[in-house]
Parts: sequence; structure tokens; C-alpha cells
Amino acid sequence: MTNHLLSIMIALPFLGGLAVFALSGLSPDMVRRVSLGVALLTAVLALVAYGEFDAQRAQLSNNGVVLAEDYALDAAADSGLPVILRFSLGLNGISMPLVLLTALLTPLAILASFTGIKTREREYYALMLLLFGTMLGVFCARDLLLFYVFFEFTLIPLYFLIGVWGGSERRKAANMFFIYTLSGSMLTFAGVLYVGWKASQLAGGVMAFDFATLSQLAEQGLLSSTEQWWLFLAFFAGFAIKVPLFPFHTWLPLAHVEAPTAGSVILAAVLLKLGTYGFLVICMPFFPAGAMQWAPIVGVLAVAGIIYGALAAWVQEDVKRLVAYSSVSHLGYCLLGMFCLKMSGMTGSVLYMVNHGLSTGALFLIIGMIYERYHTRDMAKIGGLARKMPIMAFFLIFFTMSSIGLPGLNGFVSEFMVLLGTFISRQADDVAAQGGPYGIWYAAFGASGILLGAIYMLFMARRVLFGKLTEPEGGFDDSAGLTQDLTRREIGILVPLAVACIWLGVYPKPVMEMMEPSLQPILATVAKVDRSQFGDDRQAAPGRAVAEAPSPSQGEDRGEGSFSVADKSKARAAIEHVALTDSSAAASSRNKKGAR
Amino acid sequence: METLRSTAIWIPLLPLIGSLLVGAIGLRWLKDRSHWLVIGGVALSLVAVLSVVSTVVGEAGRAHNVDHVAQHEGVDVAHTSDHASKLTESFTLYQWMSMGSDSWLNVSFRVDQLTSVMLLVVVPIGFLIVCYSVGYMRDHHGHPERGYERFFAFLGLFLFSMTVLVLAGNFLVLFVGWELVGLSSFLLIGFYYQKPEAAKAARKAFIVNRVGDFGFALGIWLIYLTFGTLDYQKVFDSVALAMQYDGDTYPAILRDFQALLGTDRVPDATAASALVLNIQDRITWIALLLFCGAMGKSAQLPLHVWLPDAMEGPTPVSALIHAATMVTAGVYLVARCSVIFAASPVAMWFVGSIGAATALFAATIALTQYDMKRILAYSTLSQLGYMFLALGVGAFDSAVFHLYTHAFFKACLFLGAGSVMHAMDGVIDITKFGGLKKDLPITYRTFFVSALALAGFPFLAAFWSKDEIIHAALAGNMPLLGWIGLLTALLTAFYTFRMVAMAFWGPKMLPAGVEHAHESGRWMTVPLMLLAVGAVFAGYVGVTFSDHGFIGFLAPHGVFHHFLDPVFASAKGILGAHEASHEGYALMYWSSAIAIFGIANAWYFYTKRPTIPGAIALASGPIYPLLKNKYYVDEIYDAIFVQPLRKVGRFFFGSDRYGINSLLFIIGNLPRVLGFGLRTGQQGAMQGYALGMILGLVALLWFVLQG
Amino acid sequence: MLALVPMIELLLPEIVLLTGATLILLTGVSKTLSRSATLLAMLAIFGALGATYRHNNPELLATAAASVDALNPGFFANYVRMIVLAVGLLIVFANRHVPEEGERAEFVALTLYSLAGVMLVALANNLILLFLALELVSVPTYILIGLSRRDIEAQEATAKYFFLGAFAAAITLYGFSFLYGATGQLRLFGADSISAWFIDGGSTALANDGMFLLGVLLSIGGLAFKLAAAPFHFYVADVYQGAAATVTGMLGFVPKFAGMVAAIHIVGLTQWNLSGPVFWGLWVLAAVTMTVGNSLAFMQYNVKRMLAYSSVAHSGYMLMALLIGPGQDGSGSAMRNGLAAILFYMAVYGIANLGAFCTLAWFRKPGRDDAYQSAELLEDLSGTGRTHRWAALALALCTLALMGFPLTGGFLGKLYIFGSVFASIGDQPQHATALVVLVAIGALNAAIGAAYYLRIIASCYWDAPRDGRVAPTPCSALQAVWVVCGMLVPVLFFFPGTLARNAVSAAHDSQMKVAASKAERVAHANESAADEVIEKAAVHSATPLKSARVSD
Amino acid sequence: MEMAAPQVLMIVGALLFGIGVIGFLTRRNMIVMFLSTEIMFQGVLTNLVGMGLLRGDLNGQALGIFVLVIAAVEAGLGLAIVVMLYRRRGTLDADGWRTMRG
Repeated sequence: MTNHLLSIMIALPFLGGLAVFALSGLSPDMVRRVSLGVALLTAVLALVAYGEFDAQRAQLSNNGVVLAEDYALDAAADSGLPVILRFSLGLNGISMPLVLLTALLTPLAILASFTGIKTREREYYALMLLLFGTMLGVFCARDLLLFYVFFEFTLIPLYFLIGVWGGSERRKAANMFFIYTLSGSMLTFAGVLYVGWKASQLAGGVMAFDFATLSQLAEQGLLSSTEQWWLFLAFFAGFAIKVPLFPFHTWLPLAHVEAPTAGSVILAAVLLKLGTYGFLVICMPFFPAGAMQWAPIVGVLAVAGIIYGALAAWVQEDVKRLVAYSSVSHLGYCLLGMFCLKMSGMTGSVLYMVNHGLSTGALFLIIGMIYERYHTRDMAKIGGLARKMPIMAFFLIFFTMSSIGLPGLNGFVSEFMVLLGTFISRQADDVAAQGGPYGIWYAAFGASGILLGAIYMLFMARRVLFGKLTEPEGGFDDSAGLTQDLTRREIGILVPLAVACIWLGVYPKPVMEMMEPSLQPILATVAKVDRSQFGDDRQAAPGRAVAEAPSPSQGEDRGEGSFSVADKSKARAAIEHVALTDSSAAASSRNKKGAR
Repeated sequence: METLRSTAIWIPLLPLIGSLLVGAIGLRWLKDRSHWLVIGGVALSLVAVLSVVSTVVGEAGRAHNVDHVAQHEGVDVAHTSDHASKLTESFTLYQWMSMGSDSWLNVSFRVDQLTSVMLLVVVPIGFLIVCYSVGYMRDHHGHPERGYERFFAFLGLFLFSMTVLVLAGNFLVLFVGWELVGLSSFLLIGFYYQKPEAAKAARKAFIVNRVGDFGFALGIWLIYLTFGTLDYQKVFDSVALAMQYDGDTYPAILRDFQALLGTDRVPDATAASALVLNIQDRITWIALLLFCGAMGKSAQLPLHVWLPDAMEGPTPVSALIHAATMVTAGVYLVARCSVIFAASPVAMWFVGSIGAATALFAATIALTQYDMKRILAYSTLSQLGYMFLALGVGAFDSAVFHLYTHAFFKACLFLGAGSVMHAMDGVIDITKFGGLKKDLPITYRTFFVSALALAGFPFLAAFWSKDEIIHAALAGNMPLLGWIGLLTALLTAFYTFRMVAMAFWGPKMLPAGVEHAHESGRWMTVPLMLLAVGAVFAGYVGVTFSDHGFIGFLAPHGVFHHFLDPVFASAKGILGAHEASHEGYALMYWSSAIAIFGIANAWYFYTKRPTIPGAIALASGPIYPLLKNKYYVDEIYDAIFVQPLRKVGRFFFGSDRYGINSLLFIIGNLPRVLGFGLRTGQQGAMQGYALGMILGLVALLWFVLQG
Repeated sequence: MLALVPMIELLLPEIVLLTGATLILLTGVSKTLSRSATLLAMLAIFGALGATYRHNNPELLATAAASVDALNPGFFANYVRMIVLAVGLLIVFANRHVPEEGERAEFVALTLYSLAGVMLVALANNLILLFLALELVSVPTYILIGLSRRDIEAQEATAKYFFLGAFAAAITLYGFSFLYGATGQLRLFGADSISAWFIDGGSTALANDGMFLLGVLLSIGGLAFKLAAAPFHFYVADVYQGAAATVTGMLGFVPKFAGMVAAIHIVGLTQWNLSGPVFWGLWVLAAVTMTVGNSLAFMQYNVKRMLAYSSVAHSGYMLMALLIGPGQDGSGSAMRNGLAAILFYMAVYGIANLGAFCTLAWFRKPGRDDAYQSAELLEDLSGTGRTHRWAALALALCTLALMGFPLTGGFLGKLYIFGSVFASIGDQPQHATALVVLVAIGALNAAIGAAYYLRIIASCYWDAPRDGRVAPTPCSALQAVWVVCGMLVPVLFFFPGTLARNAVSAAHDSQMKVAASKAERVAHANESAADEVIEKAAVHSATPLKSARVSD
Repeated sequence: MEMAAPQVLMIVGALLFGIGVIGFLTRRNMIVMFLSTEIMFQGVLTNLVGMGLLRGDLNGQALGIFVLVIAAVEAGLGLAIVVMLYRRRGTLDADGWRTMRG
């Protein structure tokens, strides 16, 4: 079974969804149970996959994958086909945590829909399962075309989930979501084909899309840096909208506000990660030069998004929109860390994907629980709920804290690592001899998010939980069998997320060790890019470069034990390049010295 | 050492376990017995603290002796014996964050003399306050307040966080504790969440702290950028090394750096020299950024605004967190990083100035307030100002000393205020009651003693510590700070006794609705008395016997300072260690006089001639309203930061909806526009279609045959 | 040269089909007999398929083809035959409910004639045969539209289609006359043929020869009408709207396929060596066609018109592949082959398009004149996702295929087309930027397409059902067709192999024919003396256009 | 100026084709429009004959004959359609048939 574990894991929800859709005799209650059962079974498979992954971890080094499967769809040996669709799957250290995240959240989202979804249950749960399988497929795909197929197919279930079970403006939201993301990914599609064509030179003239071949392209000099620039742009179009990176984020608040709870949860927790995942496993290793040319721009947009999203979140009255804007802000971190060319930043970035999924997913779940009771998310209409719903209040505070990066909870670790990586980005080290693309100002501005994040999240928590009790007329709606405070089912949904938050906050080492072997090659590839070729004149002249010069201890005419003046000035020049890359910072540091 | 370390781990864990258990089962099963778990946890933790501290004292004594020998033989202090370094070494609990290539940021603790002092402040006082809360969080009939178990869970959480903060072995863990105490503070201030002011104050505290933490975090990253590590000792020793460097001692420096940071980081002399220059360049930035965090946590100007509002929390919280322990974390930070600060004259100047300014500023505000807890809060600000003043002039041990004495009398004052409040049914405005001396005898006595201590009355706790600070300031290169300190001392004595006079002296007066004023129960009075004892005697650990004169046989700089000496040795080394005499007898006379003068004035103004204050207030013109309204800082912040930022937020949200989305709308409707234009060609007439076809064909022909 | 036996051998599928059609026509004399029309048509189609299958024998083809030079047998023709017959079978079934009782025989027969026309277009190696085949495709369709519905819209559609079709046919023919005039040949490929002549002249001087170019352009222009490429697309929406939905399904496929195959022949005459201006002409044609089609479809709320304009856009996508052709030397990979992409796309498009129109026909509503008519407006479809789950699902799948969405064959169609354009950059690096830009335009157009296709899906699934709005057509044949189409659409994604491989070999075959003309011509030229070349050159120098210009 | 026969035929053919196009575009009566397409076909025919003359073979004429046949077929069909349209509307004005548009 382990030979086909991943395909079974992906196929199971598909088949389950189909069964749920086709079996018209099932009562709504049965539909719920069957879907939950299928989802849980899939999650168990994901866990089994993790067990296998753990056992075969040694294979991860050098871009290796675990549980690899590779079938060519419908291709005979004498294939004269234009393109061979390869169904090739595998898990590496980046996809494993995301698969686990998906496998954790989707069953919970299904469970959370039990009381909220009252119409057309069969279709609803079928779509949820379909979405589940597709998301797993994206993360397991080891072939660009397969990745793209799954990536794009996620649109369909969510389109219906928003469009049918959404709020009052659901049509607008679903349409905007679908068309906007699809427009971007059509350009990505063009990019995919271009890459495939380029890779045909390595694959005997047949278009090839498997990750292993594609990663050779740049290395073998088959993609010029201009081509990589354009290819990055093409993939950027799809991924940046998906992430969403400022200023392509406007579909997100709308989609979140209108989506049903489970839709929001999945959207925030997993679907947005498809974009960041794409950047990480496709853009960076396959177009390293493109990535490095774009890194400063992505960085600026990410920082802008962090601040923009945070400030926009602060003025929201709708809780869901507030959290949606917070996602814009948070995913800015994710991208900022990704391109900093430091292991800490990249690890933090992947961890951020998981953590954002947990905490924001949980926040959306809680908001959904409130909404089911009061049918409003307007903070002017609900307030002081802590009095009536202490358990809910506990969880809301808990996940708020997780979201604003309180140490001990998951958000902090990733936020800290991302910002640390960004901060030290410019410094040269063994991996990146030229240093990373960011000056310290990226981190300095980005870090303002930790302040702004606290402001808007606590603003929300204060209004919803604290102060005078405000409820809509008639109190809470108990028609669905809900109690005033959270029911046991709802607590059961939130507890696993809370446990995961604590675990990742206190002891994330296993997850980091899982990621590292797979991040290493990506980092190495990107770090090898010579950024001076495209006019990055601020390249670091690091201590390393200095170190390569004859050191005083080796010099013949210098006695051991004293620096010459020349050494000192050289070192100083090096330092000013390394550390305070922005001229203003350099100047201010000189002033400080003068003052002393 | 091993037992020391394994014991140290339990210091934070025990309160945490108590807290988690209470949180999990308190509401349903423990109910009004919830306190037992936390008290038990803290008590055990206290035992662990005592054991740890005794070990440290023992170790320190041995190390001191070895050091002594070493110094005699002229060996460099930085790399002497193993004994000396054992206490400064941090020990790793587990690896936390991966920095790539198998280097990790660890969760590590460090137990040294400074930690011991802090633990001795935090845990015992915490224990007393937990006990006090058992009485306080109940009504007169002994029924617990709503959220009783929650309160104890939070207190336990706080003690966990605070002990993590002081036990931290590197900057990362320090930051963790730093943020966690912020969380506990947030939760406890917002304990009465139904009160909008409490909710608001909680949020304000958290956010203002985050402002400081923003700088703090940047400082930590800058440290990592410079040193490639966050471990305290490596950082401090590197700074010390870099400051020692004078261009001639290259081989030793290279060897030392390699020993400290590893050969990967410092492969050769060039790298070492680069590192030295880096450190020299950035040390000021690092110090200032770290100080940002300290300003936030210790509520120094201009980030002081949250502390007075934090008094919305239950009084034990104010005593524990917002007077005795958490707010001193900033002082602890600077003291801990004394080497870094000492290496930067700018930073030292800045710290001292901010401290002095806050001390004076807060004292002036305290003169005009009527809310007992707020007066105490401003007083806390002011005393913290003293501590920073001390740090700024290089008197690190004096600052820690003051921190230590302050914890006792300020906690006692707060708890006394809480006892008053408890008796007055929650009223805390000193204009509403008076003359409580008789009804609340224990509260009055303990309060009075602590007030004397705060005022700097001779031979009580603050007398020694404050004097030391002023003395150090006057002796240093910024004597102005010393004069400010003296002025503040006067104000302190005055406003403290203004409060005492209005609340306890004079004719008896009770707020409306309160029939009798009851003295509080045992749970509350015992801690009060214990703390009052501390307020009297705590100062004596910092006093040494001298052979001069009458008073002079007691002089500052005693056991306490010797104990701490190793911690601040390298900082003092950098500062040039002006071993001035500690015998500022003249100053001791003067400050005693000032304290007594202030107390006497307050007594005169508020018991003998109660009309005078009003007259002065009237006569002062705009000054009184300015002080009464706390210099309008809140309003200014609101106008300068909050409102503009919200406007920007609204603008952003608007530009999303009307800017970006409109643009998208336009782009999205380009096909529609195009289709609308093309549709004019679709008029349904076949001849029109034929015309279109012919024109198109001609255009095609023309296009191709032309080119 | 008339070689009757090989001719019959080579034309067997067409002969079977046409014989069947004629027999069916004869059954029209009696109502009882005409009931069997569909059955007979099925038999005829299966017979033709069998004959085609027998043709997939290279030796047989080689011996037969050697003796008949007006035909162009081979895998290309066979592929076209198979696709046309397969889709044709679906078309026949789909239309079972359309004709009135008395007209069934004629209706079915005409359908078969039209199908035979497409097959002959593929088979034609001669301008005369090509022209006749094209007319054989179109003339029956004029009548079919008229027969399909009784109301005024169908008649208007007939009139428009007929008049404009005749107009376009004249243009095509005019182009043919210039092709003949420029070369003196009627054969398309082979030793003495238009394409061979083209090589002879050397690629530089004569490639730009005005008359030849004029011929190619006019022919393409006329064929663009069949393709519904801009600016010959005007009629599309009106005609599609007017015809019955199932007939529209046929109109979207049969004439378009015929036009595309003919265009492949015509452009193939240039040895796929498009000179600068022609390249740019086709480039603009492709870009404009996509954009115009999608923009107009974007405006529609009538599903039939929307799909009509979208068919314009699909022609645009296929023109992209036509632009880059199969590569010049025949050595390129399968991906490089634009023709293969077209052939694959056409099949998928035909199926998805037919499926969509069949579901529309299945959702019938009461129309004018007491007759039922198919669902037309978006609002007619509202709620069908709940009331008719499977039909709506089939419609959604077909729509997704038209959109080019993954897990449908349409995705692969787009993939092959865009991919072939990229792959051709290797051959023509001078056009790299132009081709990349064209793909980008294509990609953006696909996004526009998604926007309006989504409306169909949204109507089915989002809107509440309206009582009595639509009811299913009681025709199990029709139902079977949309079931088959709905199933084929994902199947073609997962198992594209057979179809794609056949498309590749068909395209390769066509490419070989072109290359063979070159080879044969070269061999021939070696035999004849150099003076013949000189003579020919002299003739060319006296080409009419040039001399006319001189005489002016 | 003397012109060779092929060129004359080609020019005449082009003129006929052009006249047909213009007639198709300008005349409203459907029968006249239909006749105009016929004239276009005749123009093509003339052109073909001229080309055949130029090339000196019969291929052109052969194609021409088929063109005639097709033209006849279209004529039959066209007239039937015209009759059908006339029956429906009672007019042959092409402008009357534009109910579908947009």
C-alpha cells in the first residue's frame, strides 16, 4: 500500500465526494457522517504518510522526495504524444507539513459545517471533499503540469462553496475570486508551457515538467536571466494573486466575508498557501536568477502588504473582513522571509504558512460559531460576549494571541525567524556569498506589523469580548440546537488546533528538521545566482570576500599581532557594505561615531 | 551545578502547572478552592528559588575567592577559572529555532547573581500577593468574586512568565518572558472586562508595550546580525573584548573571539577586526534599541502612558505586576546588558536622562492625583525613573538595589491601598474618605511605614538605595541628574504623605453607602505586615559597616553589592570604574532633611491647613490643570499617532474599494467596452456583415501585400 | 489519369456514407420507412468507420495513392474521417427529435452529405475537388437550418447563412483561381503541384509573388467564413441562434472543421514557410479573432449567442497553431506540431460544443408557434443544477472544457496549442517575441472566456429553480449524446493518448505530403535539364499582374 | 495599346467580381443580391478562363465548368430560400430580416 499511498490519499476524497454527490438516497445526516468519515480516513492516510516520511527521511537530501510515485497517464511505450501527463507524486520537507495542515483542517472544517449548512448538503459536502483531494494533490505533485492542474482546479469547488452557500454578495465575491485568480493563472499557464518547452532540451525533445528536470534548467544555463525574469513574472501573476500579495489582494476580503465558514477556513488556511508554496517550490528553484531580480520588488510589496493590511484591518467593523485583512498582512511576512536568502527566513516562512493556517483558520471557525448564533459579524452589534461565552472568549483570545505572535504560541516562532532572516539578509555567509537581497529596512518596516497586528487584533478582541454586553435583538439563535456557549462539538474542533498551536510554539524543532533538507537545495540554488549580472550594485562585499584576501597572519611583511592601517580601512569598508547597506543608515552610524 | 540547573527549571514550571490546572478544572470543580493549587505551585517554586539562590551564593563565594587569587597573579579576568564562568554560562533546555546549517537558537536559562536577586524579589513577593489575593478577591462574606479561578490562573501564568524572563539565558528567551509578562499583564488588567475602561487599559498596556518591544526586537536582531549569537555571555564578552581592543593585542583578541564565537564565525584576523569594528559601530544602536523595550515595560517617558491606566486591574495585580516585579523588567534588562550600555556613552546618557525626566515628570503628576492607586502608579514611574537614572550613571548595582527595596515598600503600599479599597467597597478616591487610621489599624501602620520608606525617611529601605543613586549621579559626569533626583525626592516625600494624610489622618469620613470600615482578614493583613517588615529592613543587605563618624558606621555598598559585583565587573571595567568613596555623608544628611521636610509639609498642608493646596492650585494658573491632566500625553498621542493612523487605515480600506477595485473593475470591463464597440457591427443586416467581411479582407490584403 | 478501382478503394468510406445518405433520402417516400432513417444513418456511419479503419494500412494506401493523384489519402484524411464520423454519429443522434415526421429522411441524409463533405475536404488533392467538397459541406447545412425549426428566426438564419456563405464561397473560389493562375496547377501536393511549384521558384523571389500570395490570402479569407474567424464572424451569432440547438451544435463543428482542414491545405501550399507579411497577417487574424470573439461573447446573456461568439474565439486559438504549422522539416517533436494541436483541439471542441448545445436542447421550453424550443437565455438555465443534476453537470463539464479548465480535454487542447507555439520558437527565433506575445494574448483571452462561461455554470447552480421554466425533452437519443459528451470530456483529459497520438500521426502525414512535393520536385528537377528551369523562370517573369502593371 | 487575351479576361473577371460585390452590398432586394453573388461567380469563371489561357492548359476551364455547376446548384437553392422568405414576410427586402442582432 505504501507504494500507492499518496495516490490513494488523493483519490479517496475524490471518490468519496463523487459517492456523496451520486447517492441521492442518503439523508442529510448520513451525508454529513459519510463525508466526515471519508475526510477523517484521508487524514489518517496523511498521518500514515507522515509515518513513512519520518522513516525515510534520509532520502530528502538533494531534492529527494519520499513516497514517490510516477505514472504516465495513458502513454504507451512508443509515445508520440506532444505532452505526457505525468501523475508523479512525492512528499518533501516543504509539502509534508502542508499536507498535514490540510489533513488537519479539512475534517475540522467539515465538522464545523454540521449546523451551519442547511441547504443542499449533498453538493456541499461533495465539494468539500473534492477540494480536500485537490489541495492534497497540489502539495503532493512533483510535476509542474500536475501541480498546475490541481492548483487551478481548486477554484471550482471554492467557487461553488462561495457562490451557493455564501452571504448576500456571494455572486460578486465568487466571480471576482474565480476570474481574478484565473486571469493570473492563465499567464502562469503560459509560463508553465514555456518552461516545459525549454525543458524539452533536457528530455529528448519531449516537453517535460517534472521537478527534477526543471531544476536543471537554470543550472545548465538554458534559461537566460532575462527569460527567468519574464518567467518569474508569469508565475508571479498566478501566485501573487493567490497569496494574495499587495496590491492584488482585494478579492480576499470580499471572498472571506461572503464565504461560508468552512470556505473561509479552507481558503485562509490552505488555499492561500498554494501561492506561497508555488513561489517557494517553483519560482525559487527553477528561476533563481528571476527570483533574485524580483526579490526586492516582492520584498517591498510584502512589506507594503504587511502595513497596508494591518491598517486596513484596524478600521473594519466586520470581524471577518478584519481577519481577512490580517491575512494580507500575515502573508506579507511569509513572502518576505522566503526571499531573504537565509535559512532562518525560509524555515520561518514555511512555518508561517502552517501557523497562519492554524491560527487564522481557527479564528474563522470561531467567527463562524458566533455568526451561527447571532447572524451578524458586525462589531457594532455584538460585544462583551466574554460574559456569556467564556469558553469562546478563551479560544478567541488564545488564537488572537497566536495570530499576533505571542511567544509560546506558534505565530511567534515563524514571525521571529522571518524577521530575523530578513534583518540579517544582506549579510554574507557560507551559503550566500553575496548576501541576501534585503537591507535592514525591510525588516524594520516589516516589524512594524508586530505592533500593528497587536493593535487591530486586540481592538477586535476588545470589542467582541469585552465591555458591555451587546447582542442583537432576541439573543442567540438556538434553532440549530446550539447552546449559548460553545457546544462540545465546537470545542472538539478548536482543541486540536490549540494543541497544534502550542506544540509548534514551544517545540517546533521536529517540523523545522523536517523542512530543512528540502529547503537547503533551494537556498543553495538561489544563493548561487550572481546578482551583479543584473545590476544589483549594492552587492555585499562581505567579510568573506575580505577573508579571501591574504590575511595578516599569512602576510610575510606583517608581524603577527598587529593590524595594519590598510587592513582596518578595508575591513571598515567591508562592514559598511555588509551591515548598513542603505546609505542613510551608514551615515547615521558615522554620525554616532563622531558623537562619541 | 547540575542540581542547580534542574532545580531552576522547576521555578517557572511549578506556577505554570498550578495555573494550567486551575484553568482547566477551576471553573467546574475547584471553584473557591482554586487558590490552593496556585499557592502550592508558587510555594514550591519559592522553595526551589531558595535552594537555587543558596547554591548561587555558595558558588559565587568560591568564585570570588578564586578571582581574588587570580587578580593577584595578574591574569586577565575575562578568561580565568572555570569556577567563575560556571555561573555565567547559560544552560540549554532544548533547541528551539533553526538558523540553518545546524545552528539553533535555544531555550536556555542562566542562573547567576543578578538572576538570584530578581528571583528573590519576584517569587517571595509573588507568593505574598497570591496569598493576599485570597482575601482580596472575595466580598465581605467570603464569597469569591466572579472569575476567581481565572484570576489565580492568570497570576500563576504571570509568575511563570516573570521567572522565565529573569531566568533567561539568551535574548530570545528574555524576549519570550518579556512578551509573556505582557500577556499576563494584559489579561490581569482586563480582569474586569465588563468595565470598558479596564478593557481599554488592558489593550493599551499591551500595545504600548509592543511599541517598546518593536525596538527591542530590532535590537535583538541587530545583536544577532553583529554577533551571530543571542547568548548573553557570548555577546557580553564579545563587547568587552571589542572595547578592550586597542590595536596591539591582536593575537589574544583573535583567540578570545574564536573561543567565544567559534572559528566559523571568526576565521581569521581580518574577520576579527571586522567584528570589532562592527561592534563599535553598532553598540549604540543595540543599546538604544534594547532600551526601547525597557522603556515600554518599565513605563518610562514617553511610553509611560499605560501604567496609570493599568490600575484598572485588581489591586494585587497592581502591586505585583505594576509595582514590584514586571515593571522592573526594564531595569533588569539594562542591568543585565550593562556591558552593552557601558560601551556606549550615548546610550548611557540617554538612559540616565530618560530616567531622571521620568522621575521628575511622574512625581509632579502624582502631586495632583486623587486616586490612591494612580498616585502610587505615578510614584512607581518616578521610582523606576530613579533606577534608570542610576543605570545611566553607571551605578548598576545601586539600580538593582533600589529595585529590590522598592519592591517591598511599593508592594506593601499597593496592598495597603487595596485593603483600603476593600474596606471602602471599591472606592479609591482619597477625597471621598479620610481618617481611617482607627478603623484600619494594621493597614494604616503598614502603609505608614512603607510610605516613610518611600519618602526616604532615614534608615528605612529607600533611604539607602535612593541615596546611593543620588550620590552616584552627583559624583558622575552628569551631576544635573543628581539634582533632579534630589528635587524628586522632595516631591516624593510630599505626595506620599499627602496621600497618607488625606486617607488616614484628619477627621473620619466614609464614602456614601459604606457604613463601617472593616479591617481586612488574615489573608490580607499577614502579607501586609511581612512586606512592611521588608520595607524597614530590606535596605540593610546593602549597607556595610564603616569606621567613620556617628551615622557613618552604616554606609551603602554592602553585601548586596559585593554579591552583584561579578555581574557588573566588565561594565565597570569599560566605564573606567571610578572607585569613588561611598561615603557621601553630607548627602545623607541632606536627603534625610529633604525627606522630613517633604513629609512635614504634607502633614501641614493636608491636616493642619487643608485650604492651602487649593489656593496653590488656583494660583498656579495653567500648571495645575496641566499636571492634573497628566500633561495631556494621552490626548497628544491620540492626536498624533492613533487618529492619523486610523485615517490612513480608512484611506487604505477606501483605496481598496474605490481605488484598486475600481481599477480592476475597469480592467475587468475592458472586454465589455470592446464588446460594446464591436457590437455596433452586429446590427443583424446581412449586407452590413458582407461589408464588414469585404473591408476586413481588403485590410488583410493591404496589410500583407504592403509588407 | 483515371484509375477506377483504386479510386473506389480510396473513396470507400465516402462512398459508403454517400450511398447510405442517398438510400435514406429514398426512404423519405414513405413515413414508415423514414422512421428507420436514424438507424440507417448509424449503419452508414459504422460502415464508413469500418472502411476507414481498413484504410489505416500504409501499404494499401501507398499502392492506391500512387495511381490517383486527385486524392490525398493517408492518416490525415483518416483522422479527419474518424473524427467526423464519430462526432457525426453523435450529431445524428442528437438531431433525432428535431425534424418533423415527414422530413426526417431528408434531414438525416443532408447531415450525412455534409459529413461526407468534410471527409472529402481532407481527402482532396485538387482545387476542383476541394471546392466541390467545401460546397458539399455547406449546401446541406443551409437546408438543415431551414428544416430544423419552423419559426422566423430559423428562416432568417437560413437566409443569412446562405447569402453570406455564397458570398464567401465566391471569394474562396476567386482565391483558387489565382492559385491556379500563379502556378498553372490544380494539384495541391505531389510532383506537379502548386506546392511543388512554390519550391521550384526558390523560396525568396517567388514566395512573395503577388499572384500566389493573393491566391492564398483570398482563399484563406473565404475559408475564414467557415472558420468564423474575424472579420468573417459577423453571421455566427445570428445563425447559431436561429438554428435549433442541436443543429447549432453541428454548425459549430462541421463547417469549422472543413474550413480548418482546407486552410491547412492552403497554407501548406507555402511549404509552411510563411514569409514575413503572411506570418503577420495570420498573427493579426488570430489575435483579432480571439479578442473579438471573446469580447462579443462577454456581452451575451443568450447562451446560444454566447457559445456562437465563443466559437469565434476558439477559431482564434486554432489559428495560432495554424500560424506556426507543423514545422518545416518534419523533424520536430510532436509538441512542435501545430497541426496536431489543431486536430486534437477540433475534436475536443466538437464534442464539448455539441454536448453543451445538446443539454441546451434537452432543457426545452415552450416557444412561439406552439413549438418547443431549447433553453436559450441564461435565466432559462437557472436552478437546473438542482432540478436536473446530471444534465447540468454535463453542461458544466462541457463548459469547463470550452473554458480550457483542468480535468477536461479542453485543458489539453489549450495546452497543445500554446505549447506548440512556444515549441516553434526554436525554428523561428526571429519571431520569438511575437509568438510569446500571441500566447499572452491567448492566455488573457482564455481568462475573459472563463468570465462568461462561468455565467452558464452559475445560472445552473446558483440560481433558484423556476417552476415550469424548462422541462426535459423526451428524447433518449439526445440524452445519450449529452451523457456521452459529458463523459468524454474528462476522459479525454485522463486518456488523451489515442486521440492525441492519432492527431500527431495525421499531422505528420500532412506534413510529409508537403515535404514529399518538395522531394519529388527536386528529383524531377534533377532529371530535366537546366534550360527547363530557365524556361520556367521566363514564364514567371511574364506573370500577368506584373506585365499588366508594365502595360499600364 | 494591345493587350493579350489572358490579361483582358482577368481584368474583366476582376471587374465582374467587383460589380458583384458592390451589387451585393448595395441592393436591398434579395433576388438582386443573389444575382450579384452569381455575378461574382461569373467573375471568377472569367478569371479562371483567362488563367487557363495564360497557362495554356485546360485545367482552368475544367474548374470553370465545375464552378458553373455549383453556381447552378446554389441558384436552385437560393431561389427556394427566397421563395420561402417571401412566403413568410411578403417582401424581399433584405433589411426586413434582422430580428436577431447584437
